Order: sequence, then C-alpha cells, then structure tokens
Amino acid sequence: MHPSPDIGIWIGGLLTLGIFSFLYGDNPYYKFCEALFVGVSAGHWFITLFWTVFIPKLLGNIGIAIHTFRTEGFAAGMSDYMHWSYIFGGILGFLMILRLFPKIGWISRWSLAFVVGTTAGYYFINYLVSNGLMQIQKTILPLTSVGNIILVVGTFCGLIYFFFSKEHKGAFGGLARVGIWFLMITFGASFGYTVMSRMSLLIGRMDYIFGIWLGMIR
Amino acid sequence: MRREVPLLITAIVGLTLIVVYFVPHPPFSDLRDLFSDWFGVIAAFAIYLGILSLLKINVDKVYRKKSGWGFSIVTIMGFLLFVSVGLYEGSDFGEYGTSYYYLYDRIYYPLMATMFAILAFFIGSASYRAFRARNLEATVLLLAAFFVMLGRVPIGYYLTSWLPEGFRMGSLADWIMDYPQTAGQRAVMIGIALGIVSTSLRVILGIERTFLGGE
Amino acid sequence: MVLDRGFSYLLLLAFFFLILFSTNSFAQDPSDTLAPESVTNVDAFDTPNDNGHSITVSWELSSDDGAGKNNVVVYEVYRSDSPEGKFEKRGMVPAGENTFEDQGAKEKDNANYLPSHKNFYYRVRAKSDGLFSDSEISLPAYAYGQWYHTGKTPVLVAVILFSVFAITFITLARKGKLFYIRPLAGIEAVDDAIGRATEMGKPILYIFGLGTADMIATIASFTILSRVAKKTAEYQTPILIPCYDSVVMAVAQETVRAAYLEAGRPDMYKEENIFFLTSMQFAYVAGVNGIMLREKPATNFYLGKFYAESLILAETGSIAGSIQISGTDEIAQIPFFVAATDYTLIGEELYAASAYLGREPVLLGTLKGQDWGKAVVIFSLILGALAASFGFQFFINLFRIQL
Amino acid sequence: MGFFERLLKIDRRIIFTLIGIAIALPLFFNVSMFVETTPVVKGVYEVVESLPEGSKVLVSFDYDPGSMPELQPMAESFFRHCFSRNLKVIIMGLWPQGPLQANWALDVILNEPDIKAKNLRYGVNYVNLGYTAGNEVVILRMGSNIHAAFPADYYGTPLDDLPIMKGIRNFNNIDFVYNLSAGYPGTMEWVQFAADRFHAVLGAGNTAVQAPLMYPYANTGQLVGILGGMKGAAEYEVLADRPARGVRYMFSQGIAHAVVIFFVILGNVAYFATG
Repeated sequence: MHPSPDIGIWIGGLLTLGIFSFLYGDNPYYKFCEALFVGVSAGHWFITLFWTVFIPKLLGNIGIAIHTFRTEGFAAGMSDYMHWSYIFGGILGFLMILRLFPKIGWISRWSLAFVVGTTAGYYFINYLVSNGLMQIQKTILPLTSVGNIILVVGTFCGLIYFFFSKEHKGAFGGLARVGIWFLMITFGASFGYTVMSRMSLLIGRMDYIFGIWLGMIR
Repeated sequence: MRREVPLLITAIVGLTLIVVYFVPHPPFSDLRDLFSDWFGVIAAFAIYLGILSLLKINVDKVYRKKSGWGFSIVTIMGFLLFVSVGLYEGSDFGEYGTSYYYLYDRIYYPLMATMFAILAFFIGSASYRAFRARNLEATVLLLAAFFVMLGRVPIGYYLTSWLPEGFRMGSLADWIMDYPQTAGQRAVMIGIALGIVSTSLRVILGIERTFLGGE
Repeated sequence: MVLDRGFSYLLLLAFFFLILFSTNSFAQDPSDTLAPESVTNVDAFDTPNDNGHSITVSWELSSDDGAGKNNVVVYEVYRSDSPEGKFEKRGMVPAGENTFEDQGAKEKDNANYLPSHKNFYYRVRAKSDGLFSDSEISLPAYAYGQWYHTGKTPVLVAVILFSVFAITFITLARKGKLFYIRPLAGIEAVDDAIGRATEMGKPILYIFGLGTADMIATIASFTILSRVAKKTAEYQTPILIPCYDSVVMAVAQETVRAAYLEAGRPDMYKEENIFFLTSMQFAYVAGVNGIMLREKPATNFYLGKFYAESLILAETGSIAGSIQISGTDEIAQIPFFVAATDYTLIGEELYAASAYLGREPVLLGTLKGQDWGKAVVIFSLILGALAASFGFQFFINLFRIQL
Repeated sequence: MGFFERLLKIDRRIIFTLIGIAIALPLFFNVSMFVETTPVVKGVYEVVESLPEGSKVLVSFDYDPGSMPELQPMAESFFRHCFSRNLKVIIMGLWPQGPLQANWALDVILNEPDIKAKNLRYGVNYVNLGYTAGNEVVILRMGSNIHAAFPADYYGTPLDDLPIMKGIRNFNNIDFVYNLSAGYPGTMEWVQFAADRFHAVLGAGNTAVQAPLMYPYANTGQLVGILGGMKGAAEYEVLADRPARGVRYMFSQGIAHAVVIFFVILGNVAYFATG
C-alpha cells in the first residue's frame, strides 16, 4: 500500500467516501459532503456564467456599442443593432431577479414570456426536423430484408399505440399491442445498454480510491 | 399589463423564430443569433436567481440557528471559496494549472463523479426489484434487457461460443439494438415531435398559458 | 542480428507493398518534375440559400487529377476585387473535388469580411508537391442574400400542414364539437392515487424534475399540476412541491393557489409547501430523497424533464412505499421510469395527459389535430416503404432537407 | 416468513455491498483469461510490432476527459508498446484537450521502471506538437507539409529545432498513424483524408459508442485495425502481454454485469416461488 502524498488526492478521496456513505443511510459525514457540494456547485455555476456569459456576451457587446456611438456618431451606432440591442437582453434578465420581491415580482413574467416564446419557436422547428422528418426519412426503407421490415413495422405499430382519439379495439387494438411490445423491447434494451456506461463511472471512482489515492493497485 | 403583454411577447418571439428558419436574408438571419444570446443572458440571470435563493435560505438558517445550520455554513463557505478563486483567476479560470482548476479537479469533480457513480448501485437494486416477469409486456422488457446485458460480457460469449459467428450472444445484442430497439425509439421520437409541435403552437397562439401562473 | 534486421526490413517492405496493392493506389507516377495541367471553366456564382456573404467557385478538374500524370494534391482558390489586382488565397480543397465555398464574415470589422453586392474575380491553382499551374481568371460574381431557403420546402409544407390541422380542430372545438380521447392508464391512476393519500392521511409529493419553466415538458406538467392541486384541495390532502428552479417554483405557487381558489378552499393553500430546494442536480436529488424518507408520501408524481436522477428518485420512492406516477419526454430516462414506477406516461402521452386533464375542449382539439399529423406520418411511412421496395426513389427525396 | 419471501424483501444495502465488491475486487487482479482477442485489434498490434526500431509513429489525441475511462488505457498501452519497441512518437491533437490527455498518459508510462530505464528524451524520442484548430483541414495541410500545420510544438519550440522532426515532411515520412477518437473530428476524418488521400497506414481506438460505425473501414483495409471501448483496450494489453488498466476495468465490468444479471434471475425466481 502506497497512499498518495498529495493532500488534494486525499481530499478527493475522503469526499468520494463521504458521498458513498449515503448508500448505507443518511449520516453527518454525507451531509457535510452534500452541503459542500451544493455550495461549490453554486460557486462553479456563478463563475462559469460570469466569465462565459456576463462579461463577454452582455458587457462585451454593450461595450462595443458604446465605443461605436462614441467614435462613429449616433447614426452609425444605431445601425449596429447587433450590439446595442443586448441591453434589452440585459434588462429582461434583470427583471428575472425581481422575483425576489413579491410586490413587483409579476413583471418577471415578461422575461419568462420571452424565454418561453424562444423555446416554443426553436422546439417547433427543431423537433419537427430532427425528430420528425429526419426519422421518417430514415425509416422509408425497401422491405427487402428482415431487419428493414422490423424497422418499418415496429415504427408503424409504435405510432399506432400513440393514437389518442381512437379506442384500442379490434385490429387497431392488436396493432397498438404490437406497438407496446416494440416500446418494451426499446426500453429494456436501452436499460441494458445504459448499465454498461454507469458501471464504467463507478469503476473510475473505485480505481481512484484504491489505485490513485490508497495506492493498493498496481 | 400582467397578462396581455407576456402573451404578446411569447407570440411575437415564437413566430419570428419560425420565420427566421426559412429566411436567410438579413436582418432575419441575425435575429436567430441575437435571440439565442438574449436567451442565454436571461437564463444566466435565472440561474443567478436560483443561487441567490439558495444563499438566502442558508443565511437564514444560520441566522435563526435552525437545525443543521452548521451544514449551511459549509455550503456558504464552499460557495465563497469557489467564487473568490474564480474571480481572482480571470476569464481563463478553467485552464489546466490554475488554482481554480485544482479546486475543480480535487473537490468538485470527485463529488460530482461519485454522485453519478452511485447510480450503478441503484441500477443493481432496480434490476432486482423491478425486472420481474409480471405480465407479457414486463417479460418482453426483461428479456430485451437480459440479452443486451449478456451480449456485452464474457459469460455471454462463453455460453454461445459453440454457435457459428453471427448467431452468438454479442450479435444478438447488436441485432436487438439495431432493429427492434431503433424501431421503438423512432416511434417515441416521432410522437414526441408531434406533441412538441402541437404544444408549441398552443403556447404561441396563447391557448396554453399555465406557465404564466394563475391570476 | 544483421540478418534479423534485414529480415524485418523485408517484412516491412512486403507489408507496404501489400497495403499499396490492397488500396489499389499504385498509380503514383514518378513525374513529380512536371507541373499538373491547370483546371478549366472556372465559374464563380453567389452561394444559394444564404445571408449573402459567400461566393461558390466551381471548375473542371485538371486532366492530371486521377488520370494523366496524376500528380494533383490540392486545389487552391484565389480571389481579387479586380482582374489585374492582387489575388489572395481563400482556401483549398483536396484533389478530386471541384467546388469551393468562399465563406466570408458578415461583420465589417472582421478581417474575413465579404461584402454583399460587390464584384470579385477568382482563380484556381492546381498544385502537386511543390509545382503548380494557375487557371484563367473567372468572370466577376457578387454575393447576395436570399429571402427564402429553397432547400427547406419540406419543412415549410410540414409546418403548414400541422398548423392547419391544429387550427382546424381548435376552431371546431370552439364551436362546441366534442372529441373522443381514449383513457390513459397513468391518468386514470391520478384520482385513485389522491384518494389513497386521503385515506392514509399522508401528503402527495409532486416533482417537476430538472426542467426550467420554458421547457415543453414542464409546461405540460403545470397543466397537470393545476388539476392535481384542485383534487387535493377537494380531498384536503397536503401537496408538497420541492423545486429545482426558482422560476418553476413561482409559477407552481401561482398555479396551486389558483387551483385551491377554484376548488373553493383558498384557506387550505400553504405557500411554504411549495419551496425552492437547490438548483444542483444531485444535491436536489439528495434533498428530495430526504423528504421522501421522512414524510413517506402516499403518492409521488414525477412529471417533467428528468435526467440521470430519475432512477434514484424512483428507487427511493419505492423504499418509502409510495405509489409512483411518472412521465417524461427525455427518451433515455423513460426505461428507468417504466421499470421502477407504477405508471409511466411515455413521451407524447405526457403532453396528451396535460391536454386531457386540462379538460378544455380546445386542448382536446389540438390532440385530435396531433392524431391527424400522426396519420399523415404513418401514411407516408407505408407509401414510402412500398415505393422504396419497388425502386422508386422520388418519395424519399420529398423528405430530404438541405440544412 | 419463508426463505423466498425474505429474499423478496432483502435489505438493499446487501445488494449495494455485493455490487461494490463486484466492481472493486476485480480491480486487484490482472486476469486476462476472460479477454479473447479479435482480428480488428490484432491488426493494430501487429503493425506496431512489425515496425523496425526508430520508425516514426504519429498519434492524434482527439478526445477530452469525458471519454477518459475508455480511451486513456488505450493511450497508455500504445505508448508503452511504442517505447518498449524503441519507436519514435509524435503526438498531436485535433481536440483542444487532446495534447493534455497525451501528457497525462506520458506521465504514467515514462515512470514505469522498464521505460524509465531507457532514459527517453523529449524532442528526440517523443514530441508533443499540441493542438491546432481547423479539424480535417489540419490533416489536409499535414498531407503536404506538417511544418505548415504545426510551426512549433506544445511548448513553443520551433519544429526545426527538434531532432525527432528532422526529415519529416508529410505522411510519406510517417510509418504509422494512430488516432484515439471520441467523435468529430476523429477517425472518420483520418480515414477520409490521411488514409484515402495520402495513403497513410492508419489504426484507431474509439469509444464503444462510436466504434461500430468505424468497423466497415477496418473491413475494407482503410484502417489496419480498431480498438473499441474498454474491451478493445483490454485486448491490446493482452496482446502486448502487459495487462494493465484496460484489463482490470474490463474484468471488473464483466463481473459487475454478471452480478446484475444474477440479481435479475434471483428476483424472478423469488417472485415466482412466492406466487
């Protein structure tokens, strides 16, 4: 056994054990690690957004706009809407914070409305294209092999299952039933497949504890 | 003001983004980038709002000495540590060799990775408890999971090594993934696409307005 | 030792010969001393379907590309704003390709700025290793933006089609037409679950997952919550909603308050039961787990956007002995919910449940419109597969989108 | 309460413990008997084995820490193999994080006793050229002139001052190209540009998710071979007769899967036995 001399490795190891202790049950050691995790992840978000959104996107663009107004005059500045209009983004964002004050909190609905509108617009097109049309295009296959037939029939029956305005009875119900089987195969197979990737994460942590930290493996 | 303005904003923004998709000519082509940047800024403010709420709750706990206030101090200290080091390091805070990177690597990463790794344990207990052949559907689910898992481990290989290549457990697992699994997945995906299209439309038309809360 | 090394060189040599033969690329002629023939018919034109800051150049391959001396390695493309002016290099493509897109920047202050409506001249250089020859200079071309992207017509057709379906059925619903919607197992369970909680005298736990207030799954979940909250007000069962996002929390508070008001029990509403927990994924999970183990809720609802935490929540809920109803449109998490909870609303069913529970005829109308969309999809699938089986390619091309 | 009823209500901490043991214990053993080697992995191994001493090998690191459990063992075993055969290694990256991943792997391998004894020198036996932006265009540029694509190495030393780079102009002077990839840009681009256009001898290591998409290239010979996921990493180590992290990970994963499968069976047996 050759434990690592690096104090940082020890901290990482002790925190790893602390989180694992949750598997036995809730306890103060775990609570400490959890509290720390909540704090540092809040800090990590704070810093990441500060240096990747607020400074470059918001202040950066508004700064360029101010510079243009100063050096090239009002008209040139106004025509450069790609920069100065960021001030609106900033205002809408700031309104979000007003949620903290119940009296005027309702005004944050304006920013929420903008965000919801953006998502609705994006999703409408993106899902239609990549989840809809592209998938249909990939499923239009010549029925010349067992695999292709299964792909087309499976997708067909699965969609029948998702019909809401028709009762699942008779032949239609039979197709919907086949559709459920396909969905169940899908869910079972994805479960089995995901097991693999989750296990490799755990392997990584175990290797950290016994290898890098405690030096018991080599 | 409280209801009409937000509904109008949603409708205008939503429709604009749909139109933008089809029109490459400026200024439409710029609006897409502009809106997504604004979106990023607003989302960042929303996350800051979350952080503020979190700090408020924890400071409150410490101030009133509620149960577990000691842990709240840990949370606040952790936050201050990362924020002060991150601000000090400047815009390349995340690069290899900075002290922020050290904190990230030795504190944040182990905590996060272990949280994820705990999932492996829950997968074990879920497969014990939930994967039971209760009825036909559950049996299909169980068998698919079983074959895919078996196809990825040496036991599966040894159990079927006497079969000709292409009929072994590994090939069966691949076949399940490639055909029936993909078929089911596509049905779900197309269904979700139609559902999202119709819900987005309801939002843009102002029919679905629960997100604004009650009056 | 010497023999050994000689032998391994021989092996290596044999190996390289093998590779060369197997890839059939043996035609590398030793004519490196001669420059390749220049390319012909250089044509410059505005790149279609863009915002007007790009010009496409095409040409006919040099006769020494893939044939003749076969020594072309790359083509380099040069641009100038006058035929006599200085030509600057804009980029290169490997031998065998005959088009190049000169993509410029749209910002004036960018070094790579390519203005719209300004003439440019192009020249293509065929290059071997060290030697080259230039083509004639192209006719002038300028870049300009288009008002409609012709490659996206299939999407436009789909947008119009689905919108027409939705609006038609909304109009019909407004006129008082009622639509049949089949029962969904998960929805049927909602009322029973609330009744069970009342009998047991235990609260109900409602989880939105990690979605923000703008996500469609969260929006659908708000509508379902409104219905669930009304029921809990009628049954006088407390409802707990720990939130991941502070905006979701605010909206949830308003939704529940309105539902209690509608049920005639505004006195029952407790704002402190709908609270912000934390917006860190696993810290949130840990917090919810604690609530489940302490409060032992009768029923857990997981409706919204879920990620890796789905299984941990569902497993802990089952330790606590709760009935669990789940629903998400996050495909990777559906298997975990199906395996570990009692009822699952699969993908589209979540939105359908929201329309169904919203009980507004208009919402049911859009659901009907959605089914018509599905019918069109199924029809195209069958028709397409048959067409493809008989060798008709045109049908697939109807769905081809140029991005 | 009968045996099976008790089994149905088993405390899940027992299950947790068994899973923990199933993952941790195999890490202590270098059991390679469960790893059967496949022709696609042998393809890469044999090419490296056939290169004469002093041959030049180019390794491109096209991944980031997200794929470390799968690709890092591949990087390590490849370095070990090259250095023990006295090949010269040139490192580069099409992903910004790539060269850093290479340095981590070098740290491990250069400190192994038998490699350390060789006293390998930076700039002579190995070099890290760093990252250059441009994705597949970088490969294209390297096809005509590597010095144009990488004027200086990771530490800013001009390439002409590095003895290892003497006489290297393009892919004609490189004996083998190895690419570790987790997506775009990656193996696909190396196949299309380095192998197809400039006839480089190319091998690859991929994540388990990506590997199936690349197998067709191995069948046509555009790739001499490919390592897929943890299993590929383990196979390479077995071939080189130096079982290390890949083999341990693979063994651990195999046992863990077997335990999960065992639980599924046990759960069903108990369920049906109790009716």
